[in-house]
Amino acid sequence: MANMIENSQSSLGSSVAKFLREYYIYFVLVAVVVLLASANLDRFDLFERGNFLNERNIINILRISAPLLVICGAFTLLMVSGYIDLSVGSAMSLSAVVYAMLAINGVPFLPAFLITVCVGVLLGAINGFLVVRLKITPVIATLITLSLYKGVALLLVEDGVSAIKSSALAKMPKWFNDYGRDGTLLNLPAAFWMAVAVTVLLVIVQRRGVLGKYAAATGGNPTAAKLSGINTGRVVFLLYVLVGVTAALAGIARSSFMSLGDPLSGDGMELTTILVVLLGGTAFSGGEGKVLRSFCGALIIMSLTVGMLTIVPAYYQTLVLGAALLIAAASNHLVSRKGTS
Amino acid sequence: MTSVADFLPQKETGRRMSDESFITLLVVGVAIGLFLLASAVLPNFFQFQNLVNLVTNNWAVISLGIGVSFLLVSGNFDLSVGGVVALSGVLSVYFAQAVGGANPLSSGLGMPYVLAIICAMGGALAIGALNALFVVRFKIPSIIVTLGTMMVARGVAQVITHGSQRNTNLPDSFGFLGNLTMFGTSIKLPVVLMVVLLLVAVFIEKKMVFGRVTYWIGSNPVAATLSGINRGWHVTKLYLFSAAIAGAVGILLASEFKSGFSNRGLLMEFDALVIALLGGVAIAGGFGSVIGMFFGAIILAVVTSAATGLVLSPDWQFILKAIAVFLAIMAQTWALALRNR
Amino acid sequence: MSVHSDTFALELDGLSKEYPGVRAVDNVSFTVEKRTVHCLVGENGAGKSTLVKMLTGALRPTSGKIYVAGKNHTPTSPQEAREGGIATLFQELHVVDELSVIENLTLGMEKKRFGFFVKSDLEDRVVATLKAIEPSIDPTAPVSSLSVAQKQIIEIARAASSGADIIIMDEPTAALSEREVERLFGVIRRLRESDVTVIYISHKLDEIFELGDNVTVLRDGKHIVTKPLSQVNGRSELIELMIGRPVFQDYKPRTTVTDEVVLQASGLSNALLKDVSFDIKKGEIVGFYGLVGAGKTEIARAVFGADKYSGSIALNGKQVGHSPREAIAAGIALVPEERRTQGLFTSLSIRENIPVMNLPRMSAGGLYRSADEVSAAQEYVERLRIATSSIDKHTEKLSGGNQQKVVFAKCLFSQAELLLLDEPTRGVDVGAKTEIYEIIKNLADQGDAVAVFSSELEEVLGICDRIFLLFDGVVREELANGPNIDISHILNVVTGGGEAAVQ
Amino acid sequence: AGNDGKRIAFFVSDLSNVFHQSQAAEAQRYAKEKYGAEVVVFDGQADSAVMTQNVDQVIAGGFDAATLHIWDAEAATPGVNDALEEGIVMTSFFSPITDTGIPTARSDEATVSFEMGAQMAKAWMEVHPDKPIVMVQLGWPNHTEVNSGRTQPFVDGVLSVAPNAENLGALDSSAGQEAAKQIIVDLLTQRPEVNLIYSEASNLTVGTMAGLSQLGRGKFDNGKPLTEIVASVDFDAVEFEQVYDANSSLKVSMGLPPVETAQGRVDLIMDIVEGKVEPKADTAEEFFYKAYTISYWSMEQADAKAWLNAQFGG
Ligand SMILES: Nc1ncnc2c1ncn2[C@@H]1O[C@H](COP(=O)(O)OP(=O)(O)OP(=O)(O)O)[C@@H](O)[C@H]1O
Ligand SMILES: Nc1ncnc2c1ncn2[C@@H]1O[C@H](COP(=O)(O)OP(=O)(O)OP(=O)(O)O)[C@@H](O)[C@H]1O
Ligand SMILES: [Mg+2]
Ligand SMILES: [Mg+2]
Repeated sequence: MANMIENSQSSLGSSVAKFLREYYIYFVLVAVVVLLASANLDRFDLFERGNFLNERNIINILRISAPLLVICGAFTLLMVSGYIDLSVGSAMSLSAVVYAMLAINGVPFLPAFLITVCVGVLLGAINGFLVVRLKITPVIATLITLSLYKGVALLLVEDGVSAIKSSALAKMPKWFNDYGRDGTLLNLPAAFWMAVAVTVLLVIVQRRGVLGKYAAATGGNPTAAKLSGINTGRVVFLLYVLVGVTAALAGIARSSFMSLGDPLSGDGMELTTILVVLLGGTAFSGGEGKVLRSFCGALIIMSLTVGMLTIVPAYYQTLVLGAALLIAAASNHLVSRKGTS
Repeated sequence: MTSVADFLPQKETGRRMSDESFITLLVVGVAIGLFLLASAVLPNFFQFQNLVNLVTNNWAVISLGIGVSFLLVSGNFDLSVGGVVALSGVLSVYFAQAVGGANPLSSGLGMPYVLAIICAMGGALAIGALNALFVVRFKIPSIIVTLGTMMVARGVAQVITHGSQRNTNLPDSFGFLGNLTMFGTSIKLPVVLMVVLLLVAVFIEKKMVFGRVTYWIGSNPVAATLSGINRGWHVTKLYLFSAAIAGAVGILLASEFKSGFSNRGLLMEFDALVIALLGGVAIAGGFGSVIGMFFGAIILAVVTSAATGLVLSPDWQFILKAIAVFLAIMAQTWALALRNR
Repeated sequence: MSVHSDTFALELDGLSKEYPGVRAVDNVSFTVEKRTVHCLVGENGAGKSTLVKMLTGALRPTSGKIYVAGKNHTPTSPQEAREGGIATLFQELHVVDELSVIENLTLGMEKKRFGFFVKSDLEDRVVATLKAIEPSIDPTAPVSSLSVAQKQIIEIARAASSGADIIIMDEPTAALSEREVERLFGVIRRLRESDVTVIYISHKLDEIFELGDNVTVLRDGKHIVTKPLSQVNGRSELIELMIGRPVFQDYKPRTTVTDEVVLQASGLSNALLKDVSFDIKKGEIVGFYGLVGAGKTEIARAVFGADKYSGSIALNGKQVGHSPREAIAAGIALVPEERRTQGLFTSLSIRENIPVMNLPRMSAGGLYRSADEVSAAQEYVERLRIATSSIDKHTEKLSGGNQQKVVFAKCLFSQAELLLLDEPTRGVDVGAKTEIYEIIKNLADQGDAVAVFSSELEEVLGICDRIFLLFDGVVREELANGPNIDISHILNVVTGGGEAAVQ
Repeated sequence: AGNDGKRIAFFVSDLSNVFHQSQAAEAQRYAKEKYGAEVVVFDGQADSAVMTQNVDQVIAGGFDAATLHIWDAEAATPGVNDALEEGIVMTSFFSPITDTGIPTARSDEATVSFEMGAQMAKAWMEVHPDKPIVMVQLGWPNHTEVNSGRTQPFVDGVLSVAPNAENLGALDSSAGQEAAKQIIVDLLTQRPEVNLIYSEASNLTVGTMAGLSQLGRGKFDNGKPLTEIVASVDFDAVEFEQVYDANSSLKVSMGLPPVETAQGRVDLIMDIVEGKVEPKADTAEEFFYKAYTISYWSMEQADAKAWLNAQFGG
């Protein structure tokens, strides 16, 4: 009965901690939005053009967030399984270039889209192969492919030109830009809704899906997972492919938003993604993490970067984001430790 | 097999080269092999000057690699070094710049150079202390913490330089340290310092209790604590050590180019990580050596140097680097597997 | 090729496993009859776990064949073994702390369609099994909040409810208390009635006799004998088979106990302990006995400064600081409860493991003396008779018992005057046990003080001069050991009864 | 909305570049002083995606006018059109946003690059007619604007004087000073014959010269080339010393005038506001902002000094 008492005592404290740990990220998001909305109030009214809460501004933010939003979910699952993919940025760039090449050479939307997704599958599979089959440390393996994919992306674009784009010879078709820019539902482009769809799917996968639970098991205790008859290799491989696919979707979103295929457009994406996933409270050690929280983390980062543009000079961004990450991590971990100790 | 007799002969025969020395030797072999290969393929590659360049071109990242390797061995990341390089460099300039320049970026605090350096080091160590505080006290995963402090450090540098650089209104003494050539050769002070630092590090790692403790902590933190090792304090020292190196590197680079550039050392933290892993340091901790890291750096240097000699376009440079790293890593895993089969 | 009748649940034919330096399993052949409890015994390093790992596909045999119900069975992964109808409970803990109890119980056995889980009776089944062994565990609790013992129970429940025809248990009771062992045996017997064959590995010979139908003895990787336990006459024969020499371990009153107090602990209290006070005398061996969660480990860790506590601890009259470092400096050493996670540096060699608790002895002015390290390692490998091909062997490659000896060597090297031993012989075979007991006695005879924290009554009664009985974080009673000590009274007290006995 | 005076969004491709840094600063000063307007600087962070995103912020951010600096025109086109619909004054700097028809302040970098190339080739052949010209460029090989404004015309300039000069090509130095230095050291160790170097940004030139000096090169013999001649971009106070030092091999640099440019960009906006210039035309109106050839051979030191003071102050 000692245990009963002990459990009941801790459960009271930990339930509070659990609540905070579960929802703090949403509070942070609200706080950030309120802060940014009130920052310019001396000059603009709440929903007027120029204020953060202006419809146009919100649309812009969500629109340009699409690539990050579509990646971060799958990336979270991968990190939950204890692995990481530093090549997402390059994979995104390469997909963007491929997609643009297809489009500018007259391939219609759907085939171009599907082919690019297949490319994503391939890129993810290569990562999976290096990590699972050849047993290369994930960090190294994906740094290799980071370099490789980037190289190929640059190779596809002729020298002396920065991107695949309309020129005297060939013009980008109109639909190319629409997917990433033109409002469909609620004035938001298809690319954004794609991100939402992917996230919803992944949330379900994490709640009820085999991949969700097995990812947690693999990240939490690989040997245990193996000995329970889980093919952790396949789990990890699938997750890499999943990330590859979302990277391709991100590439499509980015290239259609800019109506060109830029072989550098994904640079630094890996860091941003890691940033938002960690901000969402995913443990790097694996085992813990929630897709939806990362989604929120992404919104926070994008709101900050865009929202601050008109408030402080751009060169404050890095500092603010870094501080945000540290504070989030600190509060999150302090809370969760109170819960368990 | 449990009879005492079995052990008597093994006093002599039982010793076996550790996997560590084995890997290190292998990395050295790969590095030399690559150099010879490049020499065979490229006309002017095989010359002493070129060999020297491999080291002189990489003194900065190798120096950073020392701190990073020690931390990796202890089971901790340090991604902050790149940011610290920028910060300390910018600070040293800002402190040394004369007051009352024409525009904000040309007027600093006008300290004497020596004082400026000391204060800049203070800034670097502050970041190291921050790392230690979050990792040791708050028990937050080092990767999150150092990613955050990296951004904070670079962020501060960017704020001080308005996202650009400070390079005017500097005392003549400023360029002294970074450009001081030694022993009548073209080799500069920073390179010599790097070599000295490397030797000291090897000594600490192999011959001193401090080095041993680092391995114990990395191999099993809990057991280390229960064996009476003061883990927190040791890791704290490691972070300060790493930050100090990064600080010195930043100051020397700033001196060499007579400018404090907020984007200096961008992604250097990853280069440092890569050369360490390439040199056989285990990302899980408890395994690896500084010598390995050094030759890991040489491997990359050979590739870069060859690519430059061939005037390769970026795309092929990236692809070549990917292939080289891949082969180097495969050689390791494969050889180790062969050995412990 | 011979015909393999399916009257046998399992048949091994010339099975071997080689590691560089060792033949862990050496041409082993025997058969296991259906619906029996087949016990597997042998010294540390005899090859039991290795054998199990091959049966379950965790390891690939170097040579030899395995037949399950007459059919050739060569699993390349635990998965295949499971599909082949073999479930296993491995020697080391294998639970996922990040998942809940129920998620752990069902892990890998869920019903799924299109990559999503579908409801099935599985949950109810596993929960039922769990309740049968340990009702107090909440299925929805996160596993990270459970104790070692409770985690072990989770694993047992999982194996038992896997619906396999053959269930292998490698030292399942190592961390369990009598109470839980009894419940476990109930479950095993029920399994046997429902046509399941159980292969049972343990160093606790009483369990073997209580539970087993047949027994197979391994020694140094070789098969010694397989026969019905009814034909084995008593522990002594079994032990002789295992190690080829008899062992006796019954308590003889020791003469070296002084009455000068070394350790004085008073009023220790924390999450689990309630006002615990006791003293340990020079040259004395005291025992702390209680069920799981009674507070043994807690006391050990408190004295060692590894856990927070209120109250005072004094060594030779001097207060001891609240950290392992200060404790070691003061002359206290601890052999922790879980060797792999708390005691060993598994990625390092035996040589590198031994010196860590006494750096001053290994270094001068920060300089490390590697030569001394080698000689020290060789000395202790001999002294504790650690079975290894080289002092440079990574400790993860040692068998359970030999790993324990290495941890022991670490502590002895620290030259402490008070040794705290938490479950010192958990998963250690009889041969090694007696050796360890000898070592303990010698230490005491040389004037050191030793505290043994154990959930094995036999062990406590075997070597301790004084015994503290614990229940629910309280020291219920203190007894002097002796020939006519009342065992039933002890069991009564540690299970919460015997209020009268409390002063 | 309680403030008079216009809000101007002032785009620069990369604030870490000295030239852009100072033109941004000047724009803020000048606009406030002359028009009481507030200038907000948008840093493109050398990232095409960021630049494109920022275009949309012109509308959302409640600006009255913007002068863009975009690398990929077509990416910005939709955003610009939206802004025009909102009645925002849009202008472009550096590269025209075709199919929007907004006025553009263009550079004539190409002319300067060409001239520098020609001058260097000439200077080299005078002293070393025997040594054939081997040239290399350090910069952004895959960057459309850099390629068309600097790399290519420079090569043409050299070839116009020395038709059979060898061009090794452009090397990627986007990583900055350290990269430039490493490249110079490695390249010139293996290709010592290189003698015309175009380092396409001032901070790269710092690395280039450091690398040269490490190899014991980078010198002139009072006005006479010894081992190589170096050209740079973004002439500034630091480069002034070297260009007019008869013993340094850095001899020419493209002078981009921050003050002139900043004022020109702000004025153009105001001209539109005051109706002097059409907000948009079928074929975009182009206004050339000048880039100067600061050259040891073709510009007096005093003039250079004066130019420096005018453009950078002190
Ligand atoms: N990975 C390995 N590499 C080399 N040798 C090994 C490895 N694993 C086990 N061994 C050796 O194989 C032998 C048998 O080990 P095993 O764990 O099967 O013994 P065991 O009977 O389970 O002992 P215990 O009862 O202590 O668990 C031991 O001598 C051990 O040193
Ligand atoms: N039934 C239980 N319920 C909750 N926590 C428990 C339980 N049993 C043990 N623990 C925790 O696990 C740790 C180890 O148990 P503890 O040391 O108290 O008991 P013990 O007598 O050492 O048992 P053992 O060492 O055999 O596990 C302690 O921190 C204790 O709080
Ligand atoms: Mg075993
Ligand atoms: Mg215990």
